[in-house]
Amino acid sequence: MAQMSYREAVKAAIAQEMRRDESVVFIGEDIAAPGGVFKTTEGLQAEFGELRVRDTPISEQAIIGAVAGAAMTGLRPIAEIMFSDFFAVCWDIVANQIAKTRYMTDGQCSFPLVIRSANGGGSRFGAQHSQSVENWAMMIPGLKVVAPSSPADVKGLLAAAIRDPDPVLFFEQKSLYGTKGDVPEGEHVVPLGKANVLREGSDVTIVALAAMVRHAMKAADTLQAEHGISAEVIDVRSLVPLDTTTIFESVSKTARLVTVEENPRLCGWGAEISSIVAEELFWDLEGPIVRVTTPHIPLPSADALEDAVLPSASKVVDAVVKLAD
Amino acid sequence: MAQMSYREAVKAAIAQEMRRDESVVFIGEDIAAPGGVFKTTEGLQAEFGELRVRDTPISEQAIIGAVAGAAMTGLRPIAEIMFSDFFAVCWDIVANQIAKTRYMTDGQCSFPLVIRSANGGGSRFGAQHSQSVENWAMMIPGLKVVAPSSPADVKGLLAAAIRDPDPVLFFEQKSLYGTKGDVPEGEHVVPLGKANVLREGSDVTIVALAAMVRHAMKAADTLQAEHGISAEVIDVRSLVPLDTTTIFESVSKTARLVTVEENPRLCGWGAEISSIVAEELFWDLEGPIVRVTTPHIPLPSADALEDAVLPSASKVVDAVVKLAD
Amino acid sequence: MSNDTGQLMAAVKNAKAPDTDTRLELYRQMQACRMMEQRAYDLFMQNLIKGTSHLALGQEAVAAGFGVAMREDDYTFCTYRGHNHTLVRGVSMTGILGELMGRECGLLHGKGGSMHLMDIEKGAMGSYAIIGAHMPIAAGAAWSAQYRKSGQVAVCFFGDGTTNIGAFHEALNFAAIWDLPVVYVCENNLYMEYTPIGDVTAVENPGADRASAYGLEPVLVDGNDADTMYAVAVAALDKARSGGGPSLIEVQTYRHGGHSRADPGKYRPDEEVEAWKKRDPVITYRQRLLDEGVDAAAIDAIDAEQSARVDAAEETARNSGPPPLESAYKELWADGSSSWRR
Amino acid sequence: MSNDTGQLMAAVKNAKAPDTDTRLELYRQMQACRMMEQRAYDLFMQNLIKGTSHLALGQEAVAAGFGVAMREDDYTFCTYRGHNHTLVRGVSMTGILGELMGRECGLLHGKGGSMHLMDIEKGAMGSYAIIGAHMPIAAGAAWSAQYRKSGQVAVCFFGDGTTNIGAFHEALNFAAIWDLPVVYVCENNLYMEYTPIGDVTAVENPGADRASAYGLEPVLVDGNDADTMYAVAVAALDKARSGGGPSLIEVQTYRHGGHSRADPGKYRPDEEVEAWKKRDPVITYRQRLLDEGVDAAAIDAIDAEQSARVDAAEETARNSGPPPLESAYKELWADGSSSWRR
Ligand SMILES: Cc1ncc(C[n+]2csc(CCOP(=O)(O)OP(=O)(O)O)c2C)c(N)n1
Ligand SMILES: Cc1ncc(C[n+]2csc(CCOP(=O)(O)OP(=O)(O)O)c2C)c(N)n1
Ligand SMILES: [Mg+2]
Ligand SMILES: [Mg+2]
Repeated sequence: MAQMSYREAVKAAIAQEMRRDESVVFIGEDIAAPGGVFKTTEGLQAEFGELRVRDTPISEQAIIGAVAGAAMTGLRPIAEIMFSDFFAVCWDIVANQIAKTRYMTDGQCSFPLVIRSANGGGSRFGAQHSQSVENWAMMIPGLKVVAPSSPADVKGLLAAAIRDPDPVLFFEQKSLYGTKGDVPEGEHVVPLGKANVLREGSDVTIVALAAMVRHAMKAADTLQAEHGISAEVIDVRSLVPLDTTTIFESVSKTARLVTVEENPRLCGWGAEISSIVAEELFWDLEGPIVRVTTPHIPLPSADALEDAVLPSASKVVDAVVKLAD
Repeated sequence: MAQMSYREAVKAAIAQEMRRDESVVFIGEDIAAPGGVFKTTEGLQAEFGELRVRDTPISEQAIIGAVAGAAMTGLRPIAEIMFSDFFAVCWDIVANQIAKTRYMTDGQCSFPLVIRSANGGGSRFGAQHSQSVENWAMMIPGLKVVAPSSPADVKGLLAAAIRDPDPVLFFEQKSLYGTKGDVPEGEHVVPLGKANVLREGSDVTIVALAAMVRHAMKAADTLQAEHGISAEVIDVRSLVPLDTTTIFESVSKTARLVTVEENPRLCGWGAEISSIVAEELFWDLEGPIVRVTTPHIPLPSADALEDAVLPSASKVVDAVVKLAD
Repeated sequence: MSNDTGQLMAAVKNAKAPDTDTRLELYRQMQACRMMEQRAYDLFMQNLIKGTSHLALGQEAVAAGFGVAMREDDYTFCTYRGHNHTLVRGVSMTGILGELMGRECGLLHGKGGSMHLMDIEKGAMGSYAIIGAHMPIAAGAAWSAQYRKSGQVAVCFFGDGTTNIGAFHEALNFAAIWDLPVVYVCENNLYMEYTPIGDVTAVENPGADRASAYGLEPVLVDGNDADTMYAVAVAALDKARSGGGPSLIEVQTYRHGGHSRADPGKYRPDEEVEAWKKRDPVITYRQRLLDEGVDAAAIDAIDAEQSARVDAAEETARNSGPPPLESAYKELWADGSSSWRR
Repeated sequence: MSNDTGQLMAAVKNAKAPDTDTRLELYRQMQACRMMEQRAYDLFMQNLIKGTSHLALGQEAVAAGFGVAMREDDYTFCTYRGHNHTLVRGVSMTGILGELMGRECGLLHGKGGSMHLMDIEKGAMGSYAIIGAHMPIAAGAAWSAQYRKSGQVAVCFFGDGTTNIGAFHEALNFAAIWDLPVVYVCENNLYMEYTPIGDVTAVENPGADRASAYGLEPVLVDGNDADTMYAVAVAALDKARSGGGPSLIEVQTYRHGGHSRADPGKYRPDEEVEAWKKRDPVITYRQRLLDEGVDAAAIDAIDAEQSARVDAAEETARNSGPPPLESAYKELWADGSSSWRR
């Protein structure tokens, strides 16, 4: 095991895959010579050269169009969209072209590409640089959607995403870039579509994603210590494919479900999981399904306000305690 | 009452509001001289002149940017996005600018604008001209979202949307344009945020929107006639604001909920309603919450395939019967 | 627009007429397009084609000129008005008509429809129905060819109206700075749907007058002349293949019918329609070949051959059934499924 | 780029120096910007400003030239690098610094932050943080002014890097065809973030070399010269106000610091930074005024006055508390609430 930051794991995954496969190329704004505005890609151009790691203009439609065209014709490109909020300026090519073309052509072509992006709040960047937009991606048929919570998963899931024959939107949580963790030495690949049971428990299942996972884990500690409630914590990791098997196993056991989402409330991924459980596992439930989300508002930028509105461990504790009452 | 088509009701609403308010202006592609590709706006330019009803280039970002800037500075503009799929080419201005600016500036400015768009499938137009994207809009804090099912509601809700001080995305279901119905004579305005109980029933609540409403109504007939099941049918009409009061009243009575959505499954509006009910009305439920949706796929274009995948009355009947078992 | 005619305009000016085989091939492709599109129109009228469809009757010389000039492994990217561009790559006519009719024999087995034809084996990389989107995608295919050193060129067709959308601008700048082997062909048919292009465009020639914004040569040619189209195609393909980077070519042409099935095209002055019909690319080219001494029998043979081809394609498509319903649930993912859960 | 200098370039060439009052006002505005931005930098270093911030140190002449030339009811649209453009409209400095610090006294009560300053009462119509978006929005405000016959003009500032995004293209075409009273000002500071603009742009002058694509005059002027900026602003505002339609003005300037707080700007050659610092718009203008006989005392008084103003603004902002938490749940809708349900 090596200690590595979430940020370093991004580079490690890309380097691992570029070394083994010449067809992997990587483009984006300020990702090459400058090494990325979040310093996630430093040194890649030095190692892999100017043809494989290239800076682009501020032309998100061109960037995403370019990786789409390249993926259709034999490459395995990676694109960076600097902040996930900027998916909005190239959403047509993501959601209408890349996601649909394989289906529309009944499988004539694939899009083995990855779009990485810095997602989420907590950095006081204001409403246009802080969104959690994993639900934007989840709602589009034809996109795979991954959001890791630890350096090991960044490396393993990003490697798997690059190898995947389908388009993957890979959400890196910007508030986690500085966090560290153990990452297995040598080649490391974590299959997509497998949720991770991070903590076993018997009274309630807490399902979380990305930055919310640490809140869920902390809440579970508090619940155990202060309320005698045994919480099982599941890191969903991948919204599409969604590992309903693991979630169902847990909820069948605990009979209670709480989801913790960073996205604003309406049509968040927690709503989908809630609706699946309410439909397919209803008779196993012994209480309401509770969602902890950012309220349905844009994110304010002042630190005091941003902290007040984002989900937190204590909000999760409150929700679970209320549910257990 | 006057008989009017869904298509004609669009024009009637715009004309009604343009007559009473000089600040209402209307722009879009082929909406003025040509009267719209769906013939929804014929005659408006003739009545209101070239300055109030204007054709634009194929520049959706410019169109939406223009109505945003106009709304901030004293007008009440209406824009047409020809097919709702094309929201993807201007999503930044809709979701990041229009939706967030009032909040970010703590209320310094409003966006009293309406963006109308032809939404939904059933016309064999293929995957890029058939989407139901009302959930794209619902998930963005700061947008109001309306989708009428009848000519009367088209007129009344569109008029209300034009008068509303906030940005409203108004989804016209293209498969309904040719349908006819009674519309009250004279000024007609239907408040936003009020669901419509179209049929009372006691055994199950069916919640539907836009084109799905007629499937729900037909299913309710069949359920009564063939299965002795009494279904209450609610036309949600407005996703934001969402009339949870009306839905809750119904579900408290029937104890069973089925949602019928045209959007593809994941993160559809039905998921949100399901999750709200599973959280707040759990103890009133006597069975699973069932969602009938288009599967999580793009829409195929061949008539046989498109008909097979879209929700239908018989799929709703099946879902309810299974639930009642 | 600069007065400098540059490399492509010079090539067009100096081009000799192609040899007779090439000219007959240009005629064959145009006639194939013409007859297929006319048949598509008839099938609509019989309600055998549902939904919508955008015919390119009158614009055949553009597709043919490029189709004949392109290398087999080059890439074509086109729009909803892309039946011709697809056909000239050697794609099955049965597959095209079958797709329009939503039949199992369709190129995409009914899952795409009229606006989304693709035959990737033939380099027909898809027809895109949202304005502008395919322009950066074509740049991406060209980038891939450049990276793989394959010598392939991507050709991307689009309309005059498309020059006003953001993706046009991003794609051209991107292609220019990376010297990508891509040829952008703006088919100026004077209208974006029902609106005259001049009403919504700040310059007179929507493609040519913007080339300099990307450091490119302004190119404006007669899109109804198959010889010209062939010459400009050869020059632009050569330039791209030899590392000379992208081109933006505006061609002037006209669609004989309305924008789409729903449109009778009444907003166009009669004289305008008449004038352009006199410049019908198929009829005028036929006459030119005859005038310049090409054997009438050879031309007649092409007419007969293509007429039979269309009949056969229609016949096969009519006899093909609807696609199996299971196919609606297939091929979202590379594993062949559409499952979103594990 | 055409050689024709046209109306705006002619106006700049023929402009006389403004009168002394105007020049002192230009200097005052530049000094206010300079001191405020420097203070913002210091407050960062003390961790009193969180998140990010994009300073425009070195680019003061652009904001000042327009600020002084604009009518009170004209509209300004700017970017995340918009503190100066906002300030010169007469906006409270306390409100700006308070907003950067996330305090209750902030212009937006902490809900927007450094990238989103707005003071609609002053015509400061917002700072937009996603590249390009404000360009069509500015066109919209200009359209509204045109429709209301108010005589207002919208001025929209953006960077060199912004000329490569789709919204730039759509906004300019749109403004041109409707003859909208909007002035687009491209501040070419040589870099888009850390990347030299020449590496990612197909033309040398990203704004001026593209004007002709919209039928506009190419305009390229010295953005570090307040007199020039004032002259071009007056000319473009006049043109717009009198129905002459939009302008696209490229100004050459330089930011003294990095792109944002996180960036030390090391990718820039030392000589380049040095050369541009010699052309510091505030210092050189001060010297010019002295050289041309303006009273030194008047200039010193401005320095002292602005220095006191910044101190006072900082003091007030420091003493202002965090915004009340309830405000996070307010003002999503015009009714003041953020409720999505009934
Ligand atoms: C983004 C987007 N906006 C609008 C449309 C609707 N639309 C389809 S074709 C068309 C006109 C295109 O005109 P042009 O580019 O000249 O091509 P032509 O149809 O003449 O071949 C429009 C507006 C679309 N498909 N995509
Ligand atoms: C659509 C979009 N893409 C990328 C960014 C990230 N970004 C912020 S500023 C910037 C550089 C802008 O350069 P320029 O337009 O020259 O303005 P300057 O910062 O030099 O004033 C970039 C790429 C963004 N905010 N929006
Ligand atoms: Mg056209
Ligand atoms: Mg710059």
